[in-house]
Amino acid sequence: MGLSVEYVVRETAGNLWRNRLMSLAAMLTIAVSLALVGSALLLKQGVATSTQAWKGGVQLLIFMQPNATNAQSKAIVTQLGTLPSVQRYSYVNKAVSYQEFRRLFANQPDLLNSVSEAQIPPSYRVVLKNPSEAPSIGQIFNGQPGVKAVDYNFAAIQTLEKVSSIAQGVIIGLAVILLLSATVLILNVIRVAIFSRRREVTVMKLVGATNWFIRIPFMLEGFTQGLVGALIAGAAVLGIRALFNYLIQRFQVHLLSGFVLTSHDVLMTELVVFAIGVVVGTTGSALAVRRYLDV
Amino acid sequence: MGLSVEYVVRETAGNLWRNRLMSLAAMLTIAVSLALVGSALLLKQGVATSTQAWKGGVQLLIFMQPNATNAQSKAIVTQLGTLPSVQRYSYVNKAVSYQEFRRLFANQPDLLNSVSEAQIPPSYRVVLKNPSEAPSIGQIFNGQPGVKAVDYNFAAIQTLEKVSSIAQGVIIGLAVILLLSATVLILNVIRVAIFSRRREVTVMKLVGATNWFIRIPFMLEGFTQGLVGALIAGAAVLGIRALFNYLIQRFQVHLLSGFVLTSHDVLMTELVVFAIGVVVGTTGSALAVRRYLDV
Amino acid sequence: MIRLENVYKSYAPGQFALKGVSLEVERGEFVFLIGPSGSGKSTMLRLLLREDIADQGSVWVAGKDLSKIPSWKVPYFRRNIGSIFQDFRLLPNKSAYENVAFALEVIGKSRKAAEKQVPQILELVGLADKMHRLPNELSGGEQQRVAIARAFVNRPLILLADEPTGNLDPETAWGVMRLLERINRTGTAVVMATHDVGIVDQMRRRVVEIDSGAIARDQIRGVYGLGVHQ
Amino acid sequence: MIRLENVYKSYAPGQFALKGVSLEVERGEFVFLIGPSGSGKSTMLRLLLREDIADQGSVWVAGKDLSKIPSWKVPYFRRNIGSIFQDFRLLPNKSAYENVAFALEVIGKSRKAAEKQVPQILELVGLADKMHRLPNELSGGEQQRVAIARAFVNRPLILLADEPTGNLDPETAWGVMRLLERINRTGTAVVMATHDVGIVDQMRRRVVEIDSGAIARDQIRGVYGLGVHQ
Ligand SMILES: Nc1ncnc2c1ncn2[C@@H]1O[C@H](COP(=O)(O)OP(=O)(O)OP(=O)(O)O)[C@@H](O)[C@H]1O
Ligand SMILES: Nc1ncnc2c1ncn2[C@@H]1O[C@H](COP(=O)(O)OP(=O)(O)OP(=O)(O)O)[C@@H](O)[C@H]1O
Ligand SMILES: [Mg+2]
Ligand SMILES: [Mg+2]
Repeated sequence: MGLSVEYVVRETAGNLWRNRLMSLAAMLTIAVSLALVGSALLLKQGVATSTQAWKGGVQLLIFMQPNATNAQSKAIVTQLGTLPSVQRYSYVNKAVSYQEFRRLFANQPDLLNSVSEAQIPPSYRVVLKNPSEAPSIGQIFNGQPGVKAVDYNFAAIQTLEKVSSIAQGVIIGLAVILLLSATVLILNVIRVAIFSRRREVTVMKLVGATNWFIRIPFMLEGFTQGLVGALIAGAAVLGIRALFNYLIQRFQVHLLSGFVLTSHDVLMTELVVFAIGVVVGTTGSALAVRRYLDV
Repeated sequence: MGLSVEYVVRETAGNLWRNRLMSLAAMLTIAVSLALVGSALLLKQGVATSTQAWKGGVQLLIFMQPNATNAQSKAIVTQLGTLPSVQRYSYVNKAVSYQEFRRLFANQPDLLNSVSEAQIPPSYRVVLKNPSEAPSIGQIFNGQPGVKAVDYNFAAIQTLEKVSSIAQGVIIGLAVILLLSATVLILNVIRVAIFSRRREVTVMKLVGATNWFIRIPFMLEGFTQGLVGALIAGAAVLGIRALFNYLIQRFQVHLLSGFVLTSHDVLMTELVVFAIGVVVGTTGSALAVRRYLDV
Repeated sequence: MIRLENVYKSYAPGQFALKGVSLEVERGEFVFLIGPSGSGKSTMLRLLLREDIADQGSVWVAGKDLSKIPSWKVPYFRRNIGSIFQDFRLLPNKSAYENVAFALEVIGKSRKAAEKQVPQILELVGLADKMHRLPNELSGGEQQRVAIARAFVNRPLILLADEPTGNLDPETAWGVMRLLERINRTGTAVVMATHDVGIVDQMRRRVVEIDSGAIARDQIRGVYGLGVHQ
Repeated sequence: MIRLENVYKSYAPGQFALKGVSLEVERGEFVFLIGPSGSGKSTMLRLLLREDIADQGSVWVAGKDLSKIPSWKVPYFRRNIGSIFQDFRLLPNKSAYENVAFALEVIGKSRKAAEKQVPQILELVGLADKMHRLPNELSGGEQQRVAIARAFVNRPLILLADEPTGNLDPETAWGVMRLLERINRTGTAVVMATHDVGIVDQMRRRVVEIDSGAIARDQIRGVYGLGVHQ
């Protein structure tokens, strides 16, 4: 069908340039919406890691000394068994703790490398009948022989989780609205492009240009807008990751210390962002070509 | 110039309906961007209230008993004067504390009403040379006669403040991008409207319609889109306020307890949102009319 | 009614569409504007309608110096002038009645005034029975009659027509010409640009020929010209 | 070359733009299509270009039954047919050369092929010296010549023309007619819809008259008709 690369590139670039203001608006809207999608995904993944340890209603963590004796452990177990407020508890050995530690502190490599498996304490995870008793029960174990530390500050964690899930919902909601807007926006950019080139299209049809020859530059225009929007959003996602890391290191907040974004998470997020961008761009232009291009 | 209300309403509504998909996209983009603007403003105002007490580098708050004796106060002052880690300190009397209390707990009327000025403790605000010493200095005063409580958990507050200010920056940045997109979007909706009615426009000019007669329905179309977007965003702002209140009451987090949104704050936010919406709508359509309507 | 004095108009530097045109048209006259393609006929009509302004010289229409009326007054000026074109310029989604009524509506006439005037004028152009048809349900000649009704509904002093029969077959064209003649007889001056040799030759009205932007001939009861057929 | 057999076509239910048209045009013929406005001339040309499909009956063009070619093959079919229109349909921001070259480019011809063919064809239509002018720097007749050059650059078997002289003054129109005649002499069949009495009467070619969608007359070496001038 004689669709030379030079022709397609020239036409697409020409269309984009002619409607540069609109194209820019479309790209920016896509970029913003995809950046929101990316943030929500990163937030979800990060919070998922940081709250993993506290899933299942655990309200109390008792960390043993790495070198605690069997007798010391036994004393703890006995106490846990007899206390009426304890609903259930589980023991986490060194190996599992170490794995968890590596995941939780993946973004602090210095710390990771300075600690070996042997140094990691085993721990007990305790589920209480009444979460508000956590501090008083915590006091009982704090300072007992073999116990290194007791952590019962989980109300904040749960808040974090709840706030984060609401935030994710809101962000995704906004992003979906914006993505729909972006699709319509692209649809319209292409519609204007088709409109402003209807003379050319008439002539092309007159002299026997194939339908795809006429359509492809318009389709590619939408595709390009989606892609550029996704590229900007992709850069933004990296920026957001850096921002998270900065906040964690700068403030060393307890709540955020487990907030880890692995390269894998970031890669997946980028892929999702790109896929959506391209889909939005192509859908918008395909709709415009279908509805407004009479070939 | 004979511009009857009926004519203007009919034309504007007709235009909006003809391009309903595009109009909807424009309205939604405006709504989302203004909702972001609104959230950022609410966040700013709320955090400003909740962190007001900790401005000026205060790292330690010593609350006295409401009925502490002069001698007890004097003992504290002497200690503060001699401790080398204390850089400076200030005394806040009952009246000022009560004012502050009212502001900080404005969203908990039950609490407000149950506490009278007499019950409010005076307090000392302490600035340390080295913030990390806050806990150890705090221990010194904790439990001394006449001291009711010592609060030195400000690292989190500062994080909150910092995170909030970064969040505000990001949100406002996104909102500005989206507002620009929305302006271009409206510009384009009106452009398409002008395009699809160019026959009418030609005929109108032919038979001697005044320029404003031709322009006003298009201008009003953009204005309406801006306004509807702003209305949606206005509702969203109320929703966000409710969400904040829900979160604060549901989780009673220490960090958020001072997070107050007064009716005045909300009203100001709504006004800003409406003003921006109308400006964006009118600007977009004015640009389109200028550039694409040949009258 | 119309007076051009030494009018120049160029669209591109150095290329004049009109160069030094002077012309006077009295109340109630009927003038054919002829000349080869690109000679400047449409340009002249555009100047008379104040769609453009002359570069030099003055253009007086209906007692007004067109270079002097401020642009916001142009619409009011245009209400004194009817104009028709080769492509009719009807609104395709409005009936004949609505097309004419639209012209009244946009200049602020009441709906009631329209209800009185529109049927009258459609009667005049012979379309009383086809009032509610859409343009594409009318023949070309009938569409042009609707356009004439619209141009004439305000009883303008002047009617400008740019090749009003260009799209019509000879028989239909004659129908339109007879209507224009009738309108002319009511005292409205008609200036009509055309290529139609047959019409010009048979009507025997004043003929103004433009060539390359200048008036080449101005003849009372003229004909199209000689040596045209081959 | 062209064969219509009992062709019906309606745009709105019950209203036929063509009703029962049968017509045959041989290779190298020159046919005028005449008839009043709205009689169906343009509709017939649209069917021949496969811009529309007949409701009933069959349309054969260049050896193909047009109701049978799939829509993706239509562009390839159109490359055998040149078409020109009253409004020229040139691209205003491209020069004469570029307008013709564009037609070659969109059907996948190389730039080099264009560099060879375009000057040749512009020479043929007598525009070798105005090759690089934009359409609005050309007269109407010259613009129509560019359009003819574009239609003819692929040496089509058939040339369809819908009122190609409708916008031109008589002299310029004759220039275009002479060019079409010359193209016809190279063996290309020409079908031309027109209202121009002078041209039809002087050319004395085959005349097919349509009235209300049916063929009213088919005459070899015909004239426009009688009783037209009033
Ligand atoms: N909008 C424009 N921009 C640039 N040049 C123009 C414009 N309109 C007309 N011209 C040029 O001005 C000259 C006169 O054009 P005009 O349309 O007045 O001629 P005309 O006598 O009406 O011709 P026709 O018989 O083809 O309608 C031509 O050379 C034309 O190319
Ligand atoms: N796209 C269309 N939709 C509806 N009706 C149409 C359409 N095109 C043409 N018609 C109708 O079909 C009939 C024939 O129209 P056509 O354009 O073929 O006539 P024509 O002979 O070319 O007339 P003219 O001399 O005015 O060009 C007319 O009644 C017209 O109103
Ligand atoms: Mg003209
Ligand atoms: Mg036709």
